[in-house]
Amino acid sequence: MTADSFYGEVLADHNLHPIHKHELEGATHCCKGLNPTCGDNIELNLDIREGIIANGSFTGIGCAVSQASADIMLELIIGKTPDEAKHFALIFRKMIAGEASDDEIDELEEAGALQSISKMPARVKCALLSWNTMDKLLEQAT
Amino acid sequence: MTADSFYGEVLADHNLHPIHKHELEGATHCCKGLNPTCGDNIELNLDIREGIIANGSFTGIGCAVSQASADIMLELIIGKTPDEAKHFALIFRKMIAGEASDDEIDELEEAGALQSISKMPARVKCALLSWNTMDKLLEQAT
Amino acid sequence: MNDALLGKHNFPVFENYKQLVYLDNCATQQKPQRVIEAVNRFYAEQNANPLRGLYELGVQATQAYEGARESVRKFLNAASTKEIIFTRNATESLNLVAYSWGQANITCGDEILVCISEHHSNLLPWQILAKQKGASLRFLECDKSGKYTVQALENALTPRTKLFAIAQISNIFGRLNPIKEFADIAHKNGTLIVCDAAQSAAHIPIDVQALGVDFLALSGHKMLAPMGIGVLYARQELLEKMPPFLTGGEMIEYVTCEDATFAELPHKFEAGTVNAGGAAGLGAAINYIDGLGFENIQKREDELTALAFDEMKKVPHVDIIGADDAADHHGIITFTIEGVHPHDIAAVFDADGIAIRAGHHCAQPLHEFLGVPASARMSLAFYNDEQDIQRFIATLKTIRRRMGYDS
Amino acid sequence: MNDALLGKHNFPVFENYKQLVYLDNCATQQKPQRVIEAVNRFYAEQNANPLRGLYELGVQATQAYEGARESVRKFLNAASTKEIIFTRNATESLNLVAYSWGQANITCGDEILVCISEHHSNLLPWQILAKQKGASLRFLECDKSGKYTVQALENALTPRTKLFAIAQISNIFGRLNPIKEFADIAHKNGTLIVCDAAQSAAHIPIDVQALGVDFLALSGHKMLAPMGIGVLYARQELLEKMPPFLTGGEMIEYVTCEDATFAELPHKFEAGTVNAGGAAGLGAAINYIDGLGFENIQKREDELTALAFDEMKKVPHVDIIGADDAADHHGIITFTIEGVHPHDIAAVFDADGIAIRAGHHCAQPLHEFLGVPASARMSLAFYNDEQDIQRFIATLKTIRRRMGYDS
Ligand SMILES: Cc1ncc(COP(=O)(O)O)c(C=O)c1O
Ligand SMILES: Cc1ncc(COP(=O)(O)O)c(C=O)c1O
Repeated sequence: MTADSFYGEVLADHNLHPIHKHELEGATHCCKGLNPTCGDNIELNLDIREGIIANGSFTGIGCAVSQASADIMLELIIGKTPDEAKHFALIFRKMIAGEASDDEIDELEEAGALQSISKMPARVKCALLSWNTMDKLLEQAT
Repeated sequence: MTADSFYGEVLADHNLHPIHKHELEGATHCCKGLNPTCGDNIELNLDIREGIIANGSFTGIGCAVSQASADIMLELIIGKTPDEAKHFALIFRKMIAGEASDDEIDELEEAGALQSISKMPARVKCALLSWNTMDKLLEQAT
Repeated sequence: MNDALLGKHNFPVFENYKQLVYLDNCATQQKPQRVIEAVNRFYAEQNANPLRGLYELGVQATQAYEGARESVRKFLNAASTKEIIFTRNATESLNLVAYSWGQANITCGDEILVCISEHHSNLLPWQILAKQKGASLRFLECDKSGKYTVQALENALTPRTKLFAIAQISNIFGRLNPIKEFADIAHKNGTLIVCDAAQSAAHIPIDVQALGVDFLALSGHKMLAPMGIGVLYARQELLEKMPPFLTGGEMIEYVTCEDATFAELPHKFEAGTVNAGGAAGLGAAINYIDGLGFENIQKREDELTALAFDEMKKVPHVDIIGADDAADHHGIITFTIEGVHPHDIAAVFDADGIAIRAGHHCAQPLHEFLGVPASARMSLAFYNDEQDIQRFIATLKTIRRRMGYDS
Repeated sequence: MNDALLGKHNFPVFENYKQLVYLDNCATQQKPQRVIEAVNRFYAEQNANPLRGLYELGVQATQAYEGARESVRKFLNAASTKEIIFTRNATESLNLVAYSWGQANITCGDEILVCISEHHSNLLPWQILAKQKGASLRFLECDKSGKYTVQALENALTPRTKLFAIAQISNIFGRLNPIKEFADIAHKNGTLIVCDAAQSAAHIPIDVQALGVDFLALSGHKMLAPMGIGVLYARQELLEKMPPFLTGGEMIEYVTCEDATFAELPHKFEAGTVNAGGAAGLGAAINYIDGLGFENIQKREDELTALAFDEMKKVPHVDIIGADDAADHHGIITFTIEGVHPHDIAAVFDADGIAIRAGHHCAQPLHEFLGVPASARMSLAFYNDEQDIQRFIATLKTIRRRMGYDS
């Protein structure tokens, strides 16, 4: 990884080497999301059991921002409850809107690396794609 | 008639007191003309016998320019042959286009009073309505 | 009110023609320097194809365009920018409704009710739609003053009446129709109402929610903005169900060889590259109007209308079409002069440097209904002044004499 | 050539953004000062509703508008100004043909042939028309270089093929299609040809009579002019027979409550108040292009294209879509970078002040056909320069590394 990484190392790394980009055997829930204007699409799989997001994965195509955002999101929510996941989604949106406090951004752990997207309005949709898809999934799940 | 007559006295006079605006018993030819953009319309009647325009009249509604132009035209062509009438129409068009010589304008007699219309592009159609209608009529007649 | 916005000095055309008396504001309004500059600024600082660009200039172009949409939304008090479709002019807005909503909702035997005083743009699309669908076009008639009554409307509505087309302000009478009241009556009958606001938008505040209209059309060029930009407001619920009108770039979600899905509102109805420069101009025009405030615009226009109206009534052989009260004219006074064709009236005014309009004003059926082949019309805006009216009246008094009459 | 017209200093946007490298000229072009001024001049000196006014300003507005029409006629070498219809953009021009000509001429079982590389604006109107009429939409396929062969066209045409839709220059490949040859083949088959000149009009001279096209569409904003003004050329004989598209003011002859007759060409197809300011801008744009001369525009654009093309070919992991010869690209180079999504490519370019485009460029079926989900595109104009290309190449070389790849 070189120092002039355009989106920052965290994002570049999650884009090139995603941890959660694969099919998910035994997923309890699945939801598709798409970004019509840029053609990005994502399929989000979650394995929710006993009130916990036990496991998760995504597939699909998209730009570095949407891919890394999905991967980082899964990293954050796996092991959490749906309500906690929704809480993160809320803070994430605030951050992208440039309205989150530093403490809140800290809560997001690696997802905080996407903070700079708030300065790229054209890319906001890319960053939000996986989060929107998760919200849709959790709404259907509960 | 006051001195500041807008279109000139000849035109105002032919508009207010047309000589040839009436029905024509025994007309051999009749033709309608209309000016869609301004709604002016005219019905031209000619009595052509033995190669001479023996008599003529018009009816219809329109602005002073179209009414006077029709009346003056009839004044000019009655007693002439269709070919002479066509010749006048040609010169009249040249005059309105600002391209007629003084001699030519002289030939038009009173119709020369419409010369100033060449400076009112929006009114050219009004001035030409009766002449166009006559051309159409003569074309059908021969 | 921002006094600096009043007056002709803000309008370059009046700097260039110091003697011009422009009284054809119904046809198109003049443009203040600020509007002209807003368009310039778009092309000098923000020009890119909006809604596409992944680069800075494209983002700015999008902001300029969508910012203008938000200005229009506020101007009309629409619930959402999804309800604001940019078109070329009011005519296209009305055609969009006829093609998209009309084709899908009007069937054989249905009725479309149109006011007899409608502009051709709020008549022909319905006439053609009715013919294509085997529906019938019916007309609501007004009295000599241009007034439509509740009674007449209630009588005219039938269970088959699907749409009622009415101008908020007629371009001949200048009368303000009671849109809210009529919308309620129409809705009680299950009839949608399409309101042509082309002549009202520059003169009175519009609140689409309070009016309760289903569709509303306006033209930017009649409210200080450049030509080539207009607006269709429609309730979101209706727009969601309507098929697209024009198709092509920008209004799609996915396209395959066989099929296409369409973009979300409002983009579904905006095919091809948008007129972002025009929209920026419309945004600036709205800003200008906001800066003046409608109370002030109305006050000034009402004063000028009253002045003109009272003086015109004193001129012999002049007949005013419509209401007998200046307050019902909203800056629009249509008239005839006995024995003088309207084209000649306009020509004499022109010779004196005064621009008015003559003809049928795109309302032939109304002229037929009134039994008047053509008419002359003076129409004013807030930037006109007392002197304009005085010069108008001065010329008006001379016309019959200059046409050869003795008085 | 008028050398003073070349170069960025004529374009205010480059004065305001000195570091901007604008390589999204396919999407929209920048506007020279002269064009911006022509629009200003219209609003400051000629603003009135054209085609109506019986007063001096109205006559001037009409002259400005009709003068622009004559400029377009000459620009395209059309036989008559009756064949030049002003629209909003190329998309509307094509929709006009689909609605007016299409509804009247396409029937069940007919075929419409469309090139697989068409922009959505020259595809969707036909797709929808075909569906409505029970006609079938067929596709002409090209090879990897974007080339369509005579053989393929001849094979694709059937006795039922009523219309063939093709871009003169594809906005992905940049390749110039042999319109004249194809028009001859189509006509021999009794098929009409509609040519999308949106991408060619700014770059090569067009002679509609020599090409023998039946319909041709273009957008002003892609050839130096403002947004909101486009052109449809169509042969007079076809236009005469076509029913109107949009209806309303300005396009009628007589209107009664029951019926209407329509104005003469070209007005029959221009409903409502026209965009005379936009037309004046388009006239000035044509004047600007004439001042430069197409030979000079082409020479310069070809040089820049060749420079970019040759340098791009040397950059590892970069794949150019389309022909292998720079001369076939006409300033349009669409490409992908292995492992980097086009949106990220555009974002990195943007960070370096370079505007390019990424996505499907309104040609999803082509992307599917090529098996490429999305692509990046640089497109240039005569006002670009060598330095723009060098900066483009310099950034291009860094992209993979900046996205985290080792090379
Ligand atoms: C080939 C082609 N056709 C049509 C269009 C549509 O042009 P507009 O959006 O100006 O209508 C474009 C531009 O986007 C294009 O590149
Ligand atoms: C009442 C009314 N409706 C509609 C229109 C049409 O407006 P436009 O020509 O801008 O589409 C006009 C203006 O001419 C009008 O006065």
